[in-house]
Parts: sequence; structure tokens; C-alpha cells
Amino acid sequence: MTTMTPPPDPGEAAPRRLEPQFADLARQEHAVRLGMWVFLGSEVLLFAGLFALYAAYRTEYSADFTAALHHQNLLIGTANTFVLIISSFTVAWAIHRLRHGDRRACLVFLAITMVLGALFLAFKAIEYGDHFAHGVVPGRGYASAELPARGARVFFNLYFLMTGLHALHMIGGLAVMGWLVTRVARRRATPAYHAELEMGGLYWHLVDSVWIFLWPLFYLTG
Amino acid sequence: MTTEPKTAATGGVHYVVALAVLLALTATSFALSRVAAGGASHWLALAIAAIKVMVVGYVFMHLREATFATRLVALVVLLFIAILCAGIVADVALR
Amino acid sequence: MTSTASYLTAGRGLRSWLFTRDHKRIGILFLIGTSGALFVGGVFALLLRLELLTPGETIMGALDYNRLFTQHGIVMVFLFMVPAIPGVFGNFFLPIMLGAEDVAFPRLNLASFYAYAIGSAIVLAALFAGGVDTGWTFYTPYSTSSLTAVATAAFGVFVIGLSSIFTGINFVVTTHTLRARGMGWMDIPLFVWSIYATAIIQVLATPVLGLSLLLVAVDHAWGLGIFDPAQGGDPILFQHLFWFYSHPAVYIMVLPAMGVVSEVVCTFAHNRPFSYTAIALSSLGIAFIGFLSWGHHLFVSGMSVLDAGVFGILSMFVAIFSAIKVFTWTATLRGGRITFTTPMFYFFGFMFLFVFGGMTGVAVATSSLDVHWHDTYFVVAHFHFIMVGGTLTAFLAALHYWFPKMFGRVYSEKWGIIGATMVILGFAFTFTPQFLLGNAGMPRRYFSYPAEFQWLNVLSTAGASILGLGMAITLGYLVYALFRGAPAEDNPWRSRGFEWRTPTPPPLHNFAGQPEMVPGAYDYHVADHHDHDDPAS
Amino acid sequence: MSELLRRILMLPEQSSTVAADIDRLHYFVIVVTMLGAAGVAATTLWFLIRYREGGPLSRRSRGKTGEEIRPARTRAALIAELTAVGGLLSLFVLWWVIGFRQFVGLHSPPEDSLEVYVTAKQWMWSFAYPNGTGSNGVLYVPVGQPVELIMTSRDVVHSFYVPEFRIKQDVVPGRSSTVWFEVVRPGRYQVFCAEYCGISHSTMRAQVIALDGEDYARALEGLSAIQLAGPTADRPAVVGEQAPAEPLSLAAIGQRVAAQAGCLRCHTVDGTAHTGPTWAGLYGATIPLEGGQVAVASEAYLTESMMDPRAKVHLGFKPVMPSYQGIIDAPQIGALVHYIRSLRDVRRSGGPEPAPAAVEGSVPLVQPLTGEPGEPPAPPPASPPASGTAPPAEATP
Ligand code: HEA
Ligand code: HEA
Ligand code: HEC
Ligand code: CUA
Ligand SMILES: [Cu+2]
Repeated sequence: MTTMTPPPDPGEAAPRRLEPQFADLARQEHAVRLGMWVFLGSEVLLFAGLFALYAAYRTEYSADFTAALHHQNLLIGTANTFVLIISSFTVAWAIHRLRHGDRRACLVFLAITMVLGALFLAFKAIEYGDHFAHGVVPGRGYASAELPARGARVFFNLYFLMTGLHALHMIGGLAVMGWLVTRVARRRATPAYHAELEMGGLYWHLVDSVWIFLWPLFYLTG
Repeated sequence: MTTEPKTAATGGVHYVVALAVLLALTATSFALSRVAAGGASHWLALAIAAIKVMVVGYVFMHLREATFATRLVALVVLLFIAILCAGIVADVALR
Repeated sequence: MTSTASYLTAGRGLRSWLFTRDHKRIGILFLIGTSGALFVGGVFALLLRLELLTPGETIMGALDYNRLFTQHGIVMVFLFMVPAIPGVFGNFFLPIMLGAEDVAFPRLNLASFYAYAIGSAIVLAALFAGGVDTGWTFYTPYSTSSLTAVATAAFGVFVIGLSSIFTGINFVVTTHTLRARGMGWMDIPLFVWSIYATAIIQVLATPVLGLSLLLVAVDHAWGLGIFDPAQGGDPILFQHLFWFYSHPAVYIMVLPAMGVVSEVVCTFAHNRPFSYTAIALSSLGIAFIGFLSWGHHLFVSGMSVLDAGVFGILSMFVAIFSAIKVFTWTATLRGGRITFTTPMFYFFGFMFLFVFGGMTGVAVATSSLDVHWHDTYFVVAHFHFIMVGGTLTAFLAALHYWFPKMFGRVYSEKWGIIGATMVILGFAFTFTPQFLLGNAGMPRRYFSYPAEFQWLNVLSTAGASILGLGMAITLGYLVYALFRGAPAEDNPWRSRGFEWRTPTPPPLHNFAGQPEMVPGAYDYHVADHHDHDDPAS
Repeated sequence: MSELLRRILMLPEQSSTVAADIDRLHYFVIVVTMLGAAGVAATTLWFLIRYREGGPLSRRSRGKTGEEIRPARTRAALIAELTAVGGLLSLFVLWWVIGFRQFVGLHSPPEDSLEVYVTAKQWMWSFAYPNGTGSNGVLYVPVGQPVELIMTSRDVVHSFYVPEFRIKQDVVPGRSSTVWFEVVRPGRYQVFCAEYCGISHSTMRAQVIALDGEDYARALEGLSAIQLAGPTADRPAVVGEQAPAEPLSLAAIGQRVAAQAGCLRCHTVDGTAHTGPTWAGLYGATIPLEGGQVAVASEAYLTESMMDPRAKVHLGFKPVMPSYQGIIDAPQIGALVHYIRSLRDVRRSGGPEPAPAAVEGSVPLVQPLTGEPGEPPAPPPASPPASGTAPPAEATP
């Protein structure tokens, strides 16, 4: 991530951001953006492996999966979906405001985003705690009385893997957001050139997008 | 390869509309899961998720301003996810 | 501007190397790393061959043997073959061939090298912390229950995977955004095409390998058994995920080699490629269709018969793209003006060995035949024919071809030919008997084997010693040339390639002035002042 | 000719019915491969010599640039290349067609196959026969009769490989896989484990001993019977010392296991439904499942139902059956499956059973005899029919 954004150089004049290998800033920004997308594509394929496993196991154990879904905390899952969607908006809005030169609003919305992200993780922690209390833990320790079937174990193993990996990405996203706040506050990211903000935003949206799929897979019964 | 954005920069309205659409779709998806429309409802939920992700990508992630190459990346990635899932599920479902 | 100082002398001291952002220096760092890996993996290979000299125990016990072939496979594939050509020659020449000063993200490039170095260190540490005995394929549930350092090694490979992804991102973006002014997609050199196709595979496939190895490591360390039958898991799904990476990965290993061959054949035949389009686009075809055929590694795993059929036919389709390339290279020789040098010798070896190896790939992709061949020495011979006979040969061709440009020195042609002869003959000697062993039914990963297989194993071991000696000689004269070789001209092969239009060795920012991109990289039929050698003009 | 090729290529003897066919394709593919590689190498070499610098045809000695000589010949060369590629592709597709048909054949055991249950574990093979006997490390098979192996593993993935038969099949823990072969002449054949499975992988071997009919029967008599019940996680599957004097048939053993393991508390064998579905007529039937799908009661389904009953729940029954994973072992599973199969012609009645048409439709080969001895008159349904079930079985003609 961080390696791809321009270095923290002292001057704020845009031309000094230009790396020697690029002809002009527009081209450089295009390159950074393309690079970020390629990186995001790579990230998505990391999750894709787990999605494929989910699809395969759901085919194999459809009844168990349905039963396990009924034991999920739909309320928290749905609340978290709303939280992330709104946070995606606030990031986008923060960038939008900066594009229009409104640094203060940008900072405010970045801060809101971070609060929402933290809220998401807090909900997630509550949910995990609840699972643990019922003997639903990842791996060999699994001891749920209500859902002893093998398919349910697979379901929860996948659940912990996928939401856990997602939560790790959330934590990473929060760190990036924190860094962006300092960049904007110190006027390193300017209305004229703020590629790092765009990239951080892209990352955040990606993490949100993954959750948009996790929600129906792990909460919605149907 | 042109570096100029093809579309004008995304305006404030776009974001607000996108947010509204996303919230509405989430609510719809939730409601649908409550009324339990049978076996198809699961596919419906996934379809709604796909639409949501497209909205996020198109507006929030600025795909509407992006170059062809960038959009191509997004498409290729989706294609490969489909290939991976299809190949594996086909084995499990058919053996 | 210090435009004339070569990249080798611009900046001195260890720090200037370790913290360099110059793609050429990073390429050299990769060269050191991957050659070291080749050496280590090669020593492992020779020990393997030594053990297989007699049917029972020869120099080591079963556990040591199992660790050894695992580490041979891991080191050769992940530490040598995957990073070798892209990391060394891709880094060094891709920007120059595009007329760029550097790759798009020089810092990411350095990070890629460090990810490679750290990952390799972890893998090698696993070797001392009990080794790994799972085979390079890490099949569950054996890998998750093995008492060896599986988690460490899997994590190390994961880190190397990051390096692969970083490099891939860099090359994709560089090719898209840093082509010299006026250079269209159909003007870029063929080597760049193949590296670009490789980069796409690296970016899209490597995360899936990372994930499957992570799942193995997590299971091994904490018992989160997503593939564990006792927890409802299905071990076959691991194989699917693994091969979703590892089949495309074989094209990560061979596409760059094909790029090298395309350059070498044009330069030494002094001829245009018979069809630029065919070579360029078939790279993309391989990259894409290559993703659709992973299931041919699972024919006997108990996968669904229908799925096996689909993967079988798709494997046939991907093979055809390689054939297109081979025919085009052959046709490129026609009507040329061929100078026969060490790289050309390797080219010839490549043509024979790769075609044979590739065709045996088609043979094992024929489902009913693979039932007999799967997990026998036939498969071992198949992939060594391609990976050693194809890729290693191409790596050596590239090393000799670009050596003058990279280091500004010339190696001894006489020793070059001697080395190449020994490598190619030794190779054929080593692996041809293994086809027969496989036919006769000797399974792979066998520490001991029935006595009737011995004579073929003896032949193979004998061949391996010639091969090893050939490699040692090669290493010897190249190192000698590095320090004592005569200075090289800017364009000793009279090539039209863009990389030969810069001073030797290239200056820090690659070009003395503006890069010249006219005439094109393969325009041997057009006279021009660069071609000092063409009397017809 | 083909015998000569077989020897040159060092293929082992063709000792199964499929070997000769597979080898023919093998020769075809390999000969083309060798000719193709030689052809490419020869052409390359020829060009290298003809067009060498200063040679008779190199551009310099012709004194022309490439451009001038090219166009005339390029067209022909292009056509040649396209033909070569097209021809090669047709060849590949032809191989695929032949190979895939053979592959399907390798996965379609003949109906009358003799079934043997195989358990692989680190690092041995054990075999259980239909007559209730078992053996370790040696598999006895009759010559001239197809044999189907139903295999599972206790620990890691192994692979059953007999080079002389040209067959190989991975043996995977947690599932069963099958492979079949028919031996053409008596003899001993090496079995290798072909999937890497740990330190003794290379010595995890066994033998197939193929015998003519009578010898085969005699050999089986000499074997000891399979142990009946008990926790067996750590003991070998087959214990000779405790053999009863008279080996029972595998189905009979299954009956005993069913009684000892308590299956019969919930399952009947006479067609009535109880806590669980009856076993009568179960084998081969199409089972409606909870969640709307259906499944065919194959060996795999039956095995899975014992190991993981909740994976697929029979529609209308509660998922109360406990898992028998680790409680009964592979030969016992084999015996149970065999027993359930032996009940396939018993007519079922009452309860939430699948439609009779489905039962009979899927067992086309054996028509139930009317008034078969041992079939009790149909009692009233033991449990209320679940929604959507078909009329009772008596309706069948
Ligand atoms: C660089 C590495 C590389 C490459 C390029 C390939 C290329 C191919 N491979 Fe290979 N393969 C491996 C490395 C590679 N492989 C490895 C490492 C394994 C073992 C992994 C393990 O289990 O440890 C393996 C295993 C493997 C298997 C599994 C075997 C088994 O375990 O049972 C199969 C099965 O289909 C297969 C098929 C193919 C095919 C169809 C190609 C095709 O892409 C080949 C295409 C090339 C050609 C077809 C040559 C060109 C042909 C001509 C010019 C034709 C001229 C001829 C005439 C005119 C007749 N490979
Ligand atoms: C790139 C991949 C690669 C390469 C190059 C090689 C090279 C060799 N391999 Fe390897 N091999 C694999 C990949 C590779 N192998 C893989 C993936 C497996 C499967 C592992 C598994 O089952 O899990 C395998 C397995 C394998 C086996 C089977 C083990 C078994 O199943 O029991 C054998 C047995 O003979 C073998 C032998 C050899 C030999 C003799 C060489 C020789 O070609 C080696 C000769 C090379 C040298 C001796 C090096 C000398 C180097 C120098 C002197 C430095 C030179 C430096 C410069 C010139 C810059 N290999
Ligand atoms: C506590 C009661 C109980 C016991 C004991 C029991 N079962 Fe079951 N069994 C059931 C029920 C209920 C079902 C149907 C629900 C289901 O499919 O899981 C079932 C289903 C099955 C099925 C699948 C049949 C179908 O129509 O889907 C098989 C096969 C089976 N059992 C075998 C066995 C064997 C073998 C044993 C003993 C080793 C055994 N059962 C012991 C209750 C039991
Ligand atoms: Cu069992 Cu290898
Ligand atoms: Cu492959």
C-alpha cells in the first residue's frame, strides 16, 4: 500500500511530486490508480479462494448451512452492513470535499469514517464473544450443542476465516485512514494532488464490497 | 491509452444518490430474507449484493471516471472469480 | 547529468546497492538471489540422484529423502524459477525496452526484492528447524499433520508470493503507462509481451496460492481444519485451490522463457519474427486459457468424471498456443542470416527439449493415459523437460545473451559452447530414462524402489553428474568473465533490440539522450546506421 | 509390433482387460510426440545450417535484404503454419475423445463386479471380501471377473496403483472412492501407493494375487474372518486370531454389526418406518431430502449417512441419528452397506417413504417377487406422512 503512494517529501508544490520516470503528473496519477486497481484485483482473488470454498461446501452441506444460518445474529450482521455502507459514503464524500478545496470537511468525514470502522469492529467483537460463549469456536475446540453437525462446523470455520480476514483488512483500512488524516491535516495531500487519498479510499471501498457479499452469505437465510 | 478521464468528475449528487440506492437495496435485501421467498431468495440476495458492489465501484470507486484499462482490471477479476468458483463447484456438485 | 556513468558505478558501497531503486540494480540483486537458489536446489537434486543410485538406502534415510525432494521442489520453483527471469531480466530490460527510465513504482520494486529475500530466508530457516516433508504441493491432510516445520515453510512461500505480486503489479503498470512516446502496443518487444502476460498471471493467481498455504499453516499451527475430514472438510478442495495457482504458475515459469527465446531467435537469425502478432497474442492466450485447465492434476483424485473431461479438453487448447509459438520461431530462422553462438546453442536445446516436454504434457493431459502416469516418474520427466530443458535453458540463454549488456564484459564463447553441450547432453541423459521409469510404473517421491528399476536410475544419476558439472563450468567462466572478461561493445550481436541501443553497461537513467525507437526492434529488413554490419545497405 | 513398442517403452505386461486399449492410445500419442519433437528439431537444425551466416542461403551471400525475398514465400509458409496448427489441434482433440471415452470406462464398473472393501492407512492396505473374510497386504481376486474396489483412507491421501492393470485411484479420508479392473491371467501383481503419504510411502506396497475360480475360492476359505465390532480406532481392521470357525458372508456380518451398533433400534429391515427410514428397498432408491434436493442411495450416500447423518437428511425425519464416525470402522461400514444392499428387493411400506415408482425405477434389474417369503404384511404407517409424500406402496401392481 504505502509503497505505492508518493514519498513524504517536504514541498507541497505539485511538480515536485513527479517521479523522474513519468512524463507528467496526469500520467503518474493514471499509473498509481491503475496500480492500485491491479493490487485490489489481487486482494479480491485472495478472498475469491474462500468464496469458492464456501460455494463448494454449501453445495455439499446445504441443510447444515441453512440450519447454521438460522443461528446467526442477523441484527448485528445487518447493522454492520449499514455501518460499512455509510462509511463508504463518508470516505467518498471526504475526497469529494477535498477535491473542492474544503480541507476541514474532508477531515471531519475521514474522522467519521474511522469512527464507523471502529464501530463495525466493536460489533464484530461482540458477535465473536457471543459465538465463543456458545462453544462456537474455530477449529478443533468446536463444541456447539445446538449445531453439532459436521456441515455446521465447516460453516463456522469458514465464517471465522472469512470474517476474520475481512476484519484484518478493516484494521489495515483504519490504519490507512489514520495516516491519511495526518496527510490532509499537514497539507501533504492537497486539493490539486491527493492520490494517496484516492488510493486509501479505493481500499476502503474494496473492504466494504467484500462485506456486502459476506452479509448474504453468513446472515441472510432466505 | 489516454490518461484523460472519459467522464466529467463525479459530482456531489452522484454520491448522495449512490448512498440512497445502497441503503435502499440493503433494506430490500433484508426484507426479502424475512419473507423467505423459497430457494431462489438466496440467489436474489446475491444478485442484490452484486448490484450494490457495482454501485460502489461505479460511483464511489470512480470507475465512471476511469480509463478503459482500469475498468478492464475490474472485469477480468470478476471473470476469474467466476472461473475459480465454477470449476470447484462443478466438481463437488457432479461427483 | 551524469548520464554517461554506468549504473554499476553510479553510487558506490553496499548501501547504494541495498537501498537502490534502480531497476537494473534490483535485477542484479535478483540475479544473485536466484542463482544462489539454483545452486542450493541443484545440490539438493544431486543428493536426490545419489540416494536413488541403489534401490535401498544409499546415503540417507527415508525422512531425509522426503525432506530433500520437498526442499528441492520448493527452492527450485519458488526461490528460483518463478522469480528468475522476470526478477532478473524483466527488471533489467523491461523498462529499457519500453524506453522508460525506470519501472512505474521503484520503491515497490525494491520491496519486492526484500519480500523475496525475507521469504527465502524463512523457507531456508524452516529447513534447519526440522525441514519440511510434504512435497512442494503441500497436500492436506498430510501437510497439516506432518511434524515437520510446515507452517514456517508455507509462511515463507507466502511472503515470496507477495514479492511475485509486487513485481507483477509493477510490470503491468509499467507496460501500460511508461512506453516511450509513439510506441504502440504492437511495437513493444516480444520479451515485454511475455513478461506482461506473466505479470497478469502473477497478480491474479498468486493470492490464491497465498490463501491455500495460509490455510495449511493455520491448520498446522492452530487446528483450524477447513480441509480436515474430521471437521467435515474435503481434502480435494485444497488440491483445487493449489492447482488454481500452480497450473497457471507453470506458465509463470515458461512464458518469460518464451520471451527470451523470441528475442534470441530474432537477434541471431537477424530476421523479423515470422509473425509478431502470433507470438505476442499467443502469450495472452496462454495466460488466459492457462487458468482454465488446473483440473488436469486431479484426474485420479476422485474428481467428477465430467469435470475431468472439461479440464482435459481445455488443457489441449492451451497447449496449442505453445505450438503456435514453436512453429513461428522455426519459421523465423528461414531466410535469416544466422550466427551460431552460445545463446543460439541453448535456443536449439530449448526447441527440442521444450517440444518433447510439452508434447508429453499433452500426453498426460489425456485422461485415460494419465491414470497410469500420474505420480510416476513420467510426470517428473515431463516437468523437468519443460522446466529444466525449457526454462533453465532459456535462463542460461538469456544470461549469455545479455551478459555483455549487463556487465560490459564478454565471456569466452569456447567455454560457452562446452558448457552448453554438457548441460544439454547431461540433461537428456538425466531425464530420458525417467520417462521409461514412469512407463514401467515407478512412482515418484519414492525413497526406495524395486530392484528392477535400478539400471535406469543409475543412468539418470550419471546424467545428472554431467549436468551438474556443466553447470559448474558455466558458473566458473561467467564469474571469470565478470572480473576479467574483455570489455564489450555496445551491440556485440548486431541486434536491433532497443536494449542494445544504449551504452554498455547502461547509464543510471538508461539512455544517454532521448531513447531512439525508430526503426522497430525487429526491423532487420530496414537499413539504418545502427546496423554497421549490413553490406546490402 | 505393439508388443515390440511395449517392450521399448518398458511398459509392464498388459494384465487387465483395459490395458491393451490404453496402451494403443499410449503408442499413438508417444510416437507422434517423438516424431513431432524430432521433426521440429530437424527443421530447426536444417535452417540453422542452410541460413547460417556466410552459408549458401544467408542474406549476405544473396546480397539482398530480407524484404526482397520475403513476400513470395511468406504466403506459403503462413499456410504451412496454419495447417500444422490446425492439424495438431485436431490430433489433440482426437486424443481427448479417445482418452476421455476410456476414462469414462475406467469409472464405470460392470454391474456384476465382485466388491472388495479397501482400507488404506499409513502404511498398509487391508481388504475385506464379500464372504466376510479379510486380508492385509494381499488382495485375492478371481481371474476373468470384474472386481470393484470400494476404498477409503483412515488418515491421509493414498493412491492404489497397479502398473500392470494401468489403473490408479486416490484413496481419500472422509470419503469413499472406487476403482475397478478385470484380470486376464493368473499371477502376482505389485500394488504401489502412488500418493505421497509420509515416511514409508515408498514401502506401502501390496500384491494382487489373481487366481482361477476354484483356487480363488480355496484361497478365500483360508483367510480369517473380519472382526465384528468394537472400537477399532487404533487396532488393525482385520484381526485373525478372533475368527469364528465359519466365515460369515459380508451381508451377514453387516446384520450383526447393525444389531451390535444399535442401528436396528431406529431402522427396520421389513419396510416399516420407525425413528429412521427403513432399510428395505433403500439401496438405489431416490431419496427426497430436507431442503428440496434429492439423492440416490448409493454406496457413497449410505456411507455418508453413517459418518455424517446430518449432511443429507431424509425428508420427513428428524435429524436425530448420531454420527458413527470413529465408532465403526471401514470393513464394518462395508459390511453394513452390503447388508443394506442385500435388502434392496424387500418392499417397503408406510411412513414418509419415497414414491414407489422412484424405488422401482431406480432398481430396474431386479423385479421384486410378489409374496416373497419374509415380507410381512404392511402395517399401518408408523409416523404421519410428511407433506407431499406419495401414496402407500401397496398401490404398485
Ligand atoms: C514450466 C512448467 C510447465 C509447463 C510449461 C507445462 C506445460 C504443460 N503441462 Fe505440465 N507440469 C509441470 C510443469 C509444466 N507443465 C509440473 C511442475 C508438473 C507436476 C506438478 C507436480 O505434481 O509436482 C506438471 C504436471 C502436468 C500434468 C499432471 C500430471 C500428473 O500429475 O498426473 C499435466 C496433465 O495434464 C500436465 C500437462 C501440461 C500441458 C498440457 C502443458 C502444455 O502447456 C504444453 C504445451 C506445449 C507443447 C504442446 C509443445 C509444443 C508442441 C509442438 C511444437 C508440436 C510439435 C509436434 C507435432 C507436430 C506433433 N502437466
Ligand atoms: C525449476 C525447477 C527444477 C529444476 C531446475 C530441477 C532440477 C533438477 N531436478 Fe528436480 N524437481 C522439481 C523442480 C526442478 N528440478 C520439482 C518441482 C520436483 C517435485 C518435488 C516434489 O515431488 O515435491 C522435482 C523433483 C525431482 C526429482 C524426483 C524426486 C522424487 O520424486 O522422489 C528428481 C529425481 O531425480 C529431481 C532431479 C533433478 C535434477 C537432477 C535436476 C538438475 O537439473 C539440477 C542441475 C542443477 C545443478 C546441479 C545446479 C548447479 C548450479 C550451479 C553450479 C550454479 C549455477 C549458477 C549460474 C550459472 C548463474 N527433481
Ligand atoms: C437414534 C436413531 C438412529 C440410530 C441409532 C441409527 N439411525 Fe440411521 N437414521 C436415523 C434417522 C432419523 C434417519 C433419517 C434422517 C437422516 O437422513 O439423517 C437415519 C438415516 C439413515 C440412513 C440414510 C437412509 C435414508 O433414507 O436417508 C442410513 C444409511 C442409516 N441411517 C444407517 C444407519 C446405521 C448403519 C446405523 C447404525 C450403525 C444407524 N443408522 C443408526 C436414526 C437412527
Ligand atoms: Cu500411502 Cu503413499
Ligand atoms: Cu498443469
